[in-house]
Amino acid sequence: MVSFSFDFMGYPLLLGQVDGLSMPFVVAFSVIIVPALWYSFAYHRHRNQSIVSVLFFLCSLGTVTAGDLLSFLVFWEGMMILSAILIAVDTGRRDLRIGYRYLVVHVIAGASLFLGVIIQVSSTNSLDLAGLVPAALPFLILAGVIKAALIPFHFWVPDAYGQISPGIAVILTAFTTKVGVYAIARFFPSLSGLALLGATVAVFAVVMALGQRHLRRVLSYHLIGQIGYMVAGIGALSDIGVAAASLHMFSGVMYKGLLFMVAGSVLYQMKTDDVGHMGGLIRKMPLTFVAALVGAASISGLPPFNGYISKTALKIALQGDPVISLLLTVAAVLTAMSFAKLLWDIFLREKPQCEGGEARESPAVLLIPMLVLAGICLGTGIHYPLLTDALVEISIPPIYSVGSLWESLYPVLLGVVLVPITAIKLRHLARRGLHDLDFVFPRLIEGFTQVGRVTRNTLEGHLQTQLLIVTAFLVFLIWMWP
Amino acid sequence: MHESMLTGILLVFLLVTAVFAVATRYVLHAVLSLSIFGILLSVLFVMYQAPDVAMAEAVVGAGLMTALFVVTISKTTNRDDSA
Amino acid sequence: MWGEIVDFAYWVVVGLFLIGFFGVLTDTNLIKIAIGLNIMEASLLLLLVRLAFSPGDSPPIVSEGILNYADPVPQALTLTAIVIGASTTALLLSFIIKTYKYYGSVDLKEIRRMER
Amino acid sequence: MSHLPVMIIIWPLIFAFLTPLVDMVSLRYRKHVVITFVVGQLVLVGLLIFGDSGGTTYYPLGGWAPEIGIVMVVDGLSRIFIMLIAVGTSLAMLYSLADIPDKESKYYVLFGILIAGMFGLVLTGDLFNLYVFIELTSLASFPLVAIQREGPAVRAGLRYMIFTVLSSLMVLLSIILVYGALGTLNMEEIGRQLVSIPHELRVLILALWIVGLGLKVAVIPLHSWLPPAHAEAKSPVSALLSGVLIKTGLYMIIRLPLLMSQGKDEMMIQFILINIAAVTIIGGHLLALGQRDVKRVLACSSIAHMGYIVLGLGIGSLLGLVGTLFHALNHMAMKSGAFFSLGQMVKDHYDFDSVQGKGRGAPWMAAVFLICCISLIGLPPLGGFASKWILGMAAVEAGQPIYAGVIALGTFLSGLYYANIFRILLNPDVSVESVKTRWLSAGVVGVTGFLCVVGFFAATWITDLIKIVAIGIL
Amino acid sequence: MIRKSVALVILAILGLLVMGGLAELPLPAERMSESVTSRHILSEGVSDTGAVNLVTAVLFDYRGFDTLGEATVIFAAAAGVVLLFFRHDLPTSRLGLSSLAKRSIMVLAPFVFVTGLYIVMFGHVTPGGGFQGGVVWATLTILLCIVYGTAFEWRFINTRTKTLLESLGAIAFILLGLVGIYRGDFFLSNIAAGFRAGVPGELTSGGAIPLLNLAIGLKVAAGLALIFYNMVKKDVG
Repeated sequence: MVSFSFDFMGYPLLLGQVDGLSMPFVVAFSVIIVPALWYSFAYHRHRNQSIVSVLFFLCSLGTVTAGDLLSFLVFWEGMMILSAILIAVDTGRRDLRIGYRYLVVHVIAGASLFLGVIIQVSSTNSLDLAGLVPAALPFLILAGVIKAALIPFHFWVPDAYGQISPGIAVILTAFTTKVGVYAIARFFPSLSGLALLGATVAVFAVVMALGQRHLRRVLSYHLIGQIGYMVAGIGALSDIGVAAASLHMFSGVMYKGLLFMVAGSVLYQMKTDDVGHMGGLIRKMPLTFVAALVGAASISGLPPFNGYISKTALKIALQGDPVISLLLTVAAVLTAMSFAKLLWDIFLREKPQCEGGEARESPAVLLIPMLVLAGICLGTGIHYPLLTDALVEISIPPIYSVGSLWESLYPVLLGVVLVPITAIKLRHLARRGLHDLDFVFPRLIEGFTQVGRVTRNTLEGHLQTQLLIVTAFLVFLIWMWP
Repeated sequence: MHESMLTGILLVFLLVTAVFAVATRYVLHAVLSLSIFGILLSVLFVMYQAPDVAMAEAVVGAGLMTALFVVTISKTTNRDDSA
Repeated sequence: MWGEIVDFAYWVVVGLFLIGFFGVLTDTNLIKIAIGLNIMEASLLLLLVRLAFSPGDSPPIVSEGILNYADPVPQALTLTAIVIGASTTALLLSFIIKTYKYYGSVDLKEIRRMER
Repeated sequence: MSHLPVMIIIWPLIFAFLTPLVDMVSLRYRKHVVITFVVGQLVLVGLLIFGDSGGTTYYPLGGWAPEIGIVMVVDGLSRIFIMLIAVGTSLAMLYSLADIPDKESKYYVLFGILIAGMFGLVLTGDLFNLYVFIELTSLASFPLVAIQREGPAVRAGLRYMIFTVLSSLMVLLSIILVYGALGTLNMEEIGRQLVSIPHELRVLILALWIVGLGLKVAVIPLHSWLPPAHAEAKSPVSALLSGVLIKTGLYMIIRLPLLMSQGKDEMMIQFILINIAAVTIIGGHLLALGQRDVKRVLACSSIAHMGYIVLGLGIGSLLGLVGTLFHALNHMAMKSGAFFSLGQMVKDHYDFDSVQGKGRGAPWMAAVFLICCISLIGLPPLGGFASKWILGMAAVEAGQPIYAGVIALGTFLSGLYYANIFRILLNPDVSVESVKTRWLSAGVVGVTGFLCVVGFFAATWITDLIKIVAIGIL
Repeated sequence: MIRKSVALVILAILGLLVMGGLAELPLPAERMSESVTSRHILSEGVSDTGAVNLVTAVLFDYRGFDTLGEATVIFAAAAGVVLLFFRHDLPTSRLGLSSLAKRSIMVLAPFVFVTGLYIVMFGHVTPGGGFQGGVVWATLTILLCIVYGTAFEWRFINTRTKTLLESLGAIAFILLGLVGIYRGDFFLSNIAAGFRAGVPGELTSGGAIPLLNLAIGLKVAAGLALIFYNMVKKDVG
């Protein structure tokens, strides 16, 4: 990795520092960018959009390989600006309000990181990443939690990724939240309660996913769920916890990218995102179905795929506390259930009156990146030393032993079996739709604008009232002078 | 002794004209009172041994300012009420 | 704090300053505000000239046989201040005429209502 | 003995006095006269700043000794402000060549006088001469604000004038009291003897200085003239006022109250300044959040940024002063860039409804506007971040992390309303015809964009330069 | 109504505080005795500048830069007023006052002009100077405006000559200042730059001061006349 230092106001900036923790992130980002960029360019044919996507990729690489706090902050906020531009220039959709809300959330993260870095640097007078000062910790935690979309601050993921066009979603989902996980892993892995938080996020997200009608919102919630897994991994007390989490991050990037591409092609054909109106696409789009199947299998942790590898690694890391592993198994069951339902609704179910009539197989140029990613998921699953040794050097007992095979199979079987039993309830739930606390954030922005309007009315009053305020200020100044 | 008495009287008149200029409702009366104020101030400067300043204040304060104020008043009252 | 109050003139200076300031703060007629500002400036001129004078001085025109003169420097400053005050008032008055042309009134309350 | 300090002031005056004569001949020569003036000004300023060594040089006017006549002082602090004024005014002058119709000859006269006044303010070493130049800059800027000659512009100019005349009265009263107490008008002499003035009088003088000059810098309780004035003026004028004129007020706050007070007074002044700055930052941003007019948003954000600048003074440490001066330079570049590019995108009405989608009409101008706004928010790859970084560091090192929190809150709030402006400017639903920009104004806008970027990447070099100056001052 | 009472209270407190400050001012005589500036000017004023009237000496020599700044203030005010009333010249065709007034003014006008000239030229000897004389000339033009109506005044001294006079006066001031630099001394140097001091009390004494006075007189007269004319003329715009 090119590593050079650039002096900024007396502090040396070290760029391109790859160490144990950032190696998996760098590899994951470099692997996913090729199919993602191909898919995004093929989808939109918009040259500027791809240039900004490449810049965005470079920025996220810079963040992950930043050797010191200041360049980390610079690339972090550079990523934010570029992603905002990417959403703003998104030709697929007409509404800029999404970009506005997305930017505001990340400006909060950026501002709190700025404050944390300043307190850290001025108290330790050095820019290195280790050795966090307790005073700066809360601000770094806030920035990491917002970026990684953990519980209280997760609403921007379904809001943004649920509505932007797939070409951009593929790019953004791969990098933004993963950098958040990197920040958590880098700055406060040993935070107490992190594992519990991760597990609850995993369960909460999957429950919400079950209640959604739109394909992309379901996938967004699953994205949050997977982040929950990773955070649980980081929080695990055992030494291989962080390694297992980055392993899961690597596989997560792969199959999440694949699933979003599938959603994109389905949307491309069906022009709608609502699962209720789809059905019987297996005949029209067989190859896309294969890709969807691989994706679903990987995310639920079925044996031959990379999901299984990272989930088993996580189980080993989390042997210490039974509560967390129980929660994760529940999440696994629900994930399997949700994806089984999805596959059934979209591809296998015969829905005569749905307008899937003129849907054709997605064009070759979209299929290639999907199949490449499916191949990667399968390949790294089977030849798992590629992952466990080359990437993160953790020694774990043989993956394909009978015990661990059964360990991951029974939640999936349970999930698949549950689908027909709770079919009616699920359909009712899907029709009503589970509303997340999406309303909180627009209300927040509206609140600030309201405060602004009130300040404006008070501070821009009648000319002579302002003159009176000036005189009163002068009198106050002279009077209270010690 | 007599001129410090005179300055005292002038100062009092100064205050009176200033209060009248601010208090009165009619702008024209205020402007006239302002020009008297200017002349009184100019005489006061003479009493304070500052002839140059007195001359300047007389010409500018009493002459020019009053002219400008009267012009402003004439231009800011709509034609129907004045001749 | 009060020591010996040097002369009644200082009281008049402060009085004029306050009267002018009161006019500026409370009068809604723009011309009255201009008059108030003028009175405030005049009070400062009076203070400057009063600082230059001490009893028994003669005007700062050098002539034989006179020992103590009034201080010429504050008087020069006063001259400059008078002319600056005049030009500021001239510009203020032309602004008032222009405001009348667009808002048809010289009263701050009506202008505010017009603007709404 | 170089006559540069005087020539820098005389040069704009000559331009101002000659313009009416040149216009009597014909209006065609306007472009040539202006360009020669700008080139001449930059040459003179370059010679002064980079010509001789650092240190303080004196230039006695009329040959009289400092305590008798007027003397001009050129030290590190005034060099920085001379550079700021020269760059800001040259850009605004070139921009107004394209923006202001040529028949407005008095506009250029007033512009020249305003420049001379600002240079005089920064160079003079005499207190009453400082007052004359304050009066000069104010009188020249009132009509410039009302140049559009419609209702709101004249009303804004009137409001601006009443506030500034009041501030000049306060400054004049303080100068009279200083002369009455010390008998001298030379600023260095006053700096030494100010402590000897009895307590009650000294407090009155310092308070009058803070409020009088605070009115010029538009900190919160004294700010309400700024939004209408900077919003109703034409783009070059609002860029000049927001970018440069407010900074001369800042220079005077450094030169008069801060440098002349010692011990307990200086502590008190820093306490006042730092609290006013915090209120101004938050209040300014909230004010901008509540506006319905793009230029008023930019004007209110100027108030907030003056809060940042005064915050550096309030902190009082060396790093704080470096942050203040660096942010003053940065803000000039960012704010002028924002006003210039906005002026190219939108020609007349700036309220939110009539500005919908105009950004897509001039894509390059929208790009520079984006750069300037990102720099104004304080995001990394641009200059605004660098100076906010220094201010944050200074605040925390001085043991007051709460003010670094205020800076971060400011970044968040400004992110809110600038993102909102972009949502409106790039609104895809409105069909907009593309606007042609002349090469001169495009060049000026380009330069400001470049200055924003330089602010970050050349930050190390600039801050070292400022540090040498700041050490000389404290 | 509440604003009046609140203003009264605040201004009363302000008055007390300012009075407290003023009370601590030293006596003028005591301040003058130990202030270097006024002591020097009072003792060597005449020998330094050759002018008897020390106020004019201070205004045009010791603090000549102030006067340049302040002359520019008038220039700026005039330019500002012209900018505000920027419409092509349209003099009101008012007929002016009765013929009696016109006749008497015609007799009086030359004497007012000469008085103004006297005030300007003898500024360094008797109380007076560029400013006061210039303003007297300005009031003369105002008088003509009122008595003969602006149409006459427009033809008699039209705005072009006024602008010309104003600019020439200002440039003359700067040129006199540059002579100081040309002669190797500093800007606005008077005697040191080779102007003859002459016998104090004479018209020709005081080196460049009379010339500066004349320049300022022309400038102030033209500037204020311009201001008045623009404010009076019928505003079509």
